[in-house]
Amino acid sequence: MADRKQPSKLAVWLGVADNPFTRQKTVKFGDASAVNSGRLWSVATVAALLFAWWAVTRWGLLDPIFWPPLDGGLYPWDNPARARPGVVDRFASLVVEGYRNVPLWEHVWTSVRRVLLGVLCGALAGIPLGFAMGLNSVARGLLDPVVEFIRPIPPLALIPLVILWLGIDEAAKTFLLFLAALFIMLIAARAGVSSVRISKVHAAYSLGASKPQVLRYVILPNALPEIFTGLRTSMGVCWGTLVAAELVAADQGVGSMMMVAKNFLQTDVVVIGIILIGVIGFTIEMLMRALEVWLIPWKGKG
Amino acid sequence: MADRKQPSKLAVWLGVADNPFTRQKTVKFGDASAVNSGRLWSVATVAALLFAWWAVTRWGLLDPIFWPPLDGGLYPWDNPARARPGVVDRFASLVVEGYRNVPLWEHVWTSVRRVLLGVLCGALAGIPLGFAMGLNSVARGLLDPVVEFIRPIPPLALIPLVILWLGIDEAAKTFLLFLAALFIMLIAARAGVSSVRISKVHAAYSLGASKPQVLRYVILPNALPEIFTGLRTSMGVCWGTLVAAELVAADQGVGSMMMVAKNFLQTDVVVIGIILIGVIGFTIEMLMRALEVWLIPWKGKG
Amino acid sequence: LDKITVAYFLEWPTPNLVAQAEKTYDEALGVKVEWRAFGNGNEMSQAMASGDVHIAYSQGLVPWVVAVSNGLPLRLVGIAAAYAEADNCVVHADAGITQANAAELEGKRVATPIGNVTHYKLLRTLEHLGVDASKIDLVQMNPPDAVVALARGDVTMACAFGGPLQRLKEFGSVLMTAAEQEAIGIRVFDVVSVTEQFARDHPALVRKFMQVTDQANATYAAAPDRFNETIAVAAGMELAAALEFLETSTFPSVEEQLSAAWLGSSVQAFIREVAKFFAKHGQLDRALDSYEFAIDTSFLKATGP
Amino acid sequence: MNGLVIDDVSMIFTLPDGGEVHALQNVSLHLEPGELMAVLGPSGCGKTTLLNIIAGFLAPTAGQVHLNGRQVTGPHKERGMVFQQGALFEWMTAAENVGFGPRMGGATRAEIAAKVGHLLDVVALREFADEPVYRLSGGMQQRVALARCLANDPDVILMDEPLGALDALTREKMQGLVLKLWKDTGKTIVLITHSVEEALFLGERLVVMAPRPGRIHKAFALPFADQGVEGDTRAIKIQPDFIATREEILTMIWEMEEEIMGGGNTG
Amino acid sequence: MNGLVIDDVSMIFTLPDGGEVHALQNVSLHLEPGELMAVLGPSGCGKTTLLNIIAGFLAPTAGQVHLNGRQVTGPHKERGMVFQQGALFEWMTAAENVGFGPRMGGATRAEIAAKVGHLLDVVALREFADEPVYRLSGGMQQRVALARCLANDPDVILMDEPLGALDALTREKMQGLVLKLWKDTGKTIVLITHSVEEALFLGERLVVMAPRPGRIHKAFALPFADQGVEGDTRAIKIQPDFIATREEILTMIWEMEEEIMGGGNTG
Ligand SMILES: Nc1ncnc2c1ncn2[C@@H]1O[C@H](COP(=O)(O)OP(=O)(O)OP(=O)(O)O)[C@@H](O)[C@H]1O
Ligand SMILES: Nc1ncnc2c1ncn2[C@@H]1O[C@H](COP(=O)(O)OP(=O)(O)OP(=O)(O)O)[C@@H](O)[C@H]1O
Ligand SMILES: [Mg+2]
Ligand SMILES: [Mg+2]
Repeated sequence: MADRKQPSKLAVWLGVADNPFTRQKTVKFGDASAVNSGRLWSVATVAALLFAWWAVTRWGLLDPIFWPPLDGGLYPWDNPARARPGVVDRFASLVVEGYRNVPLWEHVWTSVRRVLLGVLCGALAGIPLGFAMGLNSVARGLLDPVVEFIRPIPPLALIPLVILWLGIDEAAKTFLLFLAALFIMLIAARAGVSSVRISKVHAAYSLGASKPQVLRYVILPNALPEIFTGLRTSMGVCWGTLVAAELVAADQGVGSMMMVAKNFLQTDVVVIGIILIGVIGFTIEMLMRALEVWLIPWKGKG
Repeated sequence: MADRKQPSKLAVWLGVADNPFTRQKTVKFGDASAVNSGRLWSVATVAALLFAWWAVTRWGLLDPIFWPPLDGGLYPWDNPARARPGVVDRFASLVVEGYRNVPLWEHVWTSVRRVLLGVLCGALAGIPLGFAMGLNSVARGLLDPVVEFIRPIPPLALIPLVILWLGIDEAAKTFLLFLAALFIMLIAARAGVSSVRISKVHAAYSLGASKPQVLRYVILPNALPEIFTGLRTSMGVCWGTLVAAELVAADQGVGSMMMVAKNFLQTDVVVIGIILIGVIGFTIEMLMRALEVWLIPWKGKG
Repeated sequence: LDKITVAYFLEWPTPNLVAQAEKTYDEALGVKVEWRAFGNGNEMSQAMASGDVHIAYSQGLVPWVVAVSNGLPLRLVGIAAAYAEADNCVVHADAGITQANAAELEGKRVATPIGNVTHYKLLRTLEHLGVDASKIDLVQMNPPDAVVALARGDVTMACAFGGPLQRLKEFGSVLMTAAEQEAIGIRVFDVVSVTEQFARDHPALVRKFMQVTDQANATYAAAPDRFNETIAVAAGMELAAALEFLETSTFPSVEEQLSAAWLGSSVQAFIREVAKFFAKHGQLDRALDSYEFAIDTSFLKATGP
Repeated sequence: MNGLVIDDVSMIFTLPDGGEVHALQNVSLHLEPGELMAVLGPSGCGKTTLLNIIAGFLAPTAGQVHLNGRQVTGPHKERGMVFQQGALFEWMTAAENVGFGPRMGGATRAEIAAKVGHLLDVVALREFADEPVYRLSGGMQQRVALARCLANDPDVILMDEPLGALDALTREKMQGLVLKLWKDTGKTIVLITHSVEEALFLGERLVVMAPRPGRIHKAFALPFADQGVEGDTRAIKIQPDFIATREEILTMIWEMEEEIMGGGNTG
Repeated sequence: MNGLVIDDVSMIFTLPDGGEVHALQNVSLHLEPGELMAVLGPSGCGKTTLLNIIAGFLAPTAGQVHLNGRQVTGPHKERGMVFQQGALFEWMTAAENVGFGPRMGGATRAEIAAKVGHLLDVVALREFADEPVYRLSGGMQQRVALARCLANDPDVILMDEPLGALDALTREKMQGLVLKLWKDTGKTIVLITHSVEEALFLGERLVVMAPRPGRIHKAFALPFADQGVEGDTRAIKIQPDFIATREEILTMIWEMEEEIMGGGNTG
């Protein structure tokens, strides 16, 4: 009990030793903050999965149609017709040669650009509308039915109509992503207005602020954390809607690439696409979290 | 200022008169709780939209391919080739005769059943896993990479693989919906564990509770509000994923109906599908909210 | 106008892919020609309705009929390809179903792209074989997905066109050969369609498009071996598979298209038949009395050799 | 009439179910400029409602409030507010919070800087000027709130349990500060508190309210506030007078509670 | 050795950045069975840490705690806790909360019902037995918390600012209840409070702690708790003795704060 030896940083990071915060606690079951990261197990999981992937193809346990081999060279099946390049080789060739004459980075950038544009449009429209709904009864009345009834409609359901209306170009894709972001941003902005502690608004008025000043200096900054959470959510949702949006007419983008590859049963490209989407989605999320800490340090401290 | 006359209930409901709560407030701009419902405007919006729908087809302002007429009888275009049954008639025929030999209610029920099943499976797997992650460092370590990396992958991106693995039967659709619900439920359950005020857990241990008892009598009920919010969210998300899931092989279900109708350019059926999806989504949301008030009256009162 | 958009299919090796790859179209038309891949002909119709796509090369006849019956302003300006062999239904090898016991399909699940030529062929075949189509569990699947479904045994029979059909044949055999189908009057061909407005505003471009296509067909016919490789790559197919398609398909010349066998009269009659058939099966709300108004052979006629 | 005049103010809240809450009934008060009035009373007796009406956030169902002859119809910078907690703008630094009023009023940067510097000195927070307020302790935050309110030089300062969230010791120190500011600035102050001691110590006048309907139960004139400025805070609190009045009021509230609300409901 | 023995306990928290906080340094205390010890001290002096160690939620970096000869290594029902607020189970009724301990211990329904009924009587909440606790007022909730703790008949009751969230009057009433329960049940009680008055009034012994490092600054033996049970609560609080001790302690803390933490940091 009197053990004052500090565990190494690595051990704490891996979650095999208690960290400074948890080590003194005797009650850990039920105290989520006292549960170690267990990152050793994460590392083990990832390693085991990679090994399994390598092993099943090495010993030909899985039909490459269902899951592509990690390394084609390791893949001496008796039926050479079914031999595949392997995900690693394929990835290299995607990076170097591209897919359907479009470099991989361009597919990625096209997709990311679409998501950013969609979220941006959604925010530009949704934030003022959400504010209006939180501040004004006419705006609330006008927008309420739209929000309540159109919101539950998944963007994918609108694809047939969107193709008819906007065609197959960027406009259609941006519109779908815009719709996905719009309601999230609108509701976030509206919640942001509602979350203002009324005493802050009262204080501002008592200090002589006018309505526009209250909006600018009190409501807006107060709503920023919610708006940011909205941005983060809509990034995630738009990233999820992207594949649907790129279904419209396959040209560029990670989603399109996967859809085309699927048609050719190029499971390896599909899997690369999935991994790419996962990694990019994860990266976006992490960036947004970092940005939030940096931009809105006062979050949750009102 | 001394006006004690009570506004009528209708006026308050419509948002044309201040309700008992807001009428005494002088500061309304910035006080979201003092903003009237403005429901008169909602009613007006809906009426205006319906009228516009009727009008554009009545006077032939919109090509029925882009938007179907409300009432085909009102649609005496010069080109009889373009006459349409009208959404109202079509809806009647869908109800009476069904679509592709399947009654409309069966399409609807199929879709709802799939969503319910997906959410159920997601909850059955996600809640224990989320609890495990909140309570145990090994579980947290094992599941963390899965949660962090697989979560950002939209279910739609998995469709090619899911068809390969699970085919086109219910299993594939349920799996997609299951995946959509799983992570939401898992994160909700985990957040539920983290949200337990540590003093409640400490109190339980001090009262002699064992670990299973703490889990059963403290952590579980305490996590219920979060779990319920998770259920509500996953219902919404699954409903959004449904159309994607029913893309896999359109046979029955509202999403399938829309996908087939799209191929025959039956915009009226597509629009009916969209409206149905909106209405059902809205209904589910309302039911869940009511259920929440009923089942978890203590929510937010800890 | 600085760019026109043409819809086409992947895994659909037509001779004009050479012209597409070598940018012959761009040169001849004097504008940038953008080729966009689609999953089925109905999606082409929708995109044309929005105005984003001007020309659909090799749109199935049925999607065209569906579009025109629904009032979409599309004009049929030529025949792209006839490919009876490249569009068919394959019964899973384990099902043991042949024409003789085709009625056993009732109650089973069959995949087809709905509202396409394939769908039409399927329904006609079933009718011929005395199978009640309404008792079949018909699911909408685009060809690539259908391959997986049949391979896994999720469907008893799968219908598809193009490259995926060849893959389907790995897992079973066709229910009825193309020759047998033609014998009962089922024709399978794709058309070249353009939007009415494009035809009206840019007749010269349409004419040149047809011209380049015709030349590409002719050049290919003269020396197929020289181009097979290019076509296979452009279509995203294995050489052997592309060859099979090319060898069994015909790409009628302008003169042939204008003859009685095609747009002279027989296509028009066939179109009415298709429309009536779908109307009878309840897929189309109504068949038009005539589709002549949507067929415009003036561009073909203006295509001098 | 100069000063703050509360004239026969009644406030009836209508509940959503149609019921009514008589939050205030015929409350009349008159504060001369420079008076400090403490308001005391059990939970739910309408203290906050009264303050909100004076501040202009609520319109009374009957009666009016006048400040220096002008009727109160809405918030105005002539009436400053200090809330219990959480009314600071956490996205601003201490200095920005203090300078908020002048900035809204269109003062120049230099004016604002001078005023803010002076006020931060008054509340002894100069060195924390550029800290975001969420990094300050509860007591420091309330000092910022005081300074922010003073920055606009209001005629009346309304305080709703301004020290309620502070721990006992910090609270005692803050009481001294409030008293000092009152003496130095000569503002009219209405101070709501739950603490009898605080009310006695700070109040020049003390109003005890009773609930259901909210009304003025008894009013006192007190001597302690005047002494507080010179002497040690604690010296006053042990005076027999102070203790006796404290007991009288405590007994009064205690009995009022038991009589009106019954024992079980309030413990 | 009988009773609660805190033997040279030190607690050093290691911060994520590698820094260390000496939350407790060589704290030794001995409570005989049935003693009531009040612990007082400025914010951050380690009061909660000490209580958590006694309760067994934290393992000290050095030293041990023994209760009736057995070393404390984790929570146990022999040591009951009453928290400031929010530790009731809001999904249960008042009766279910009170009956939680016996139920976990496997008592029969009848036993539980009898015990709960008795304890709800003790805290005068019989009629609210079937109310969900979130519908009860703050004071009633704390009475439920007291009853819940007593239901397990612990040897020691640990209270961390149990009355801190109550308003002044309710608080005063609750002090009487705590005192009465202590006398009636003869439990050993450790009570942490911020209020000097409360510490004086309730404590048989009073420990004043000082921060950085957290340590025992001074200990008093007090006479007031014994009187409280018979007489009126308020009668004691105006005794000159009471007031003098109060002043002594207040001055001590005040000075301790200024000396250790500097003026600006604590206001
Ligand atoms: N907006 C409102 N709608 C309905 N009733 C209200 C409203 N605001 C206050 N009340 C009621 O009016 C009465 C007085 O409330 P008020 O907040 O003024 O009391 P208070 O004296 O400030 O109490 P506390 O000491 O708890 O702050 C209470 O019964 C309260 O429930
Ligand atoms: N888990 C922890 N990790 C790091 N430091 C901690 C931890 N818990 C407490 N501390 C520090 O230990 C010191 C004592 O904290 P403790 O909560 O015991 O004080 P306290 O006397 O209860 O204060 P208060 O009166 O504010 O409740 C403080 O400086 C605190 O910041
Ligand atoms: Mg109040
Ligand atoms: Mg503490």
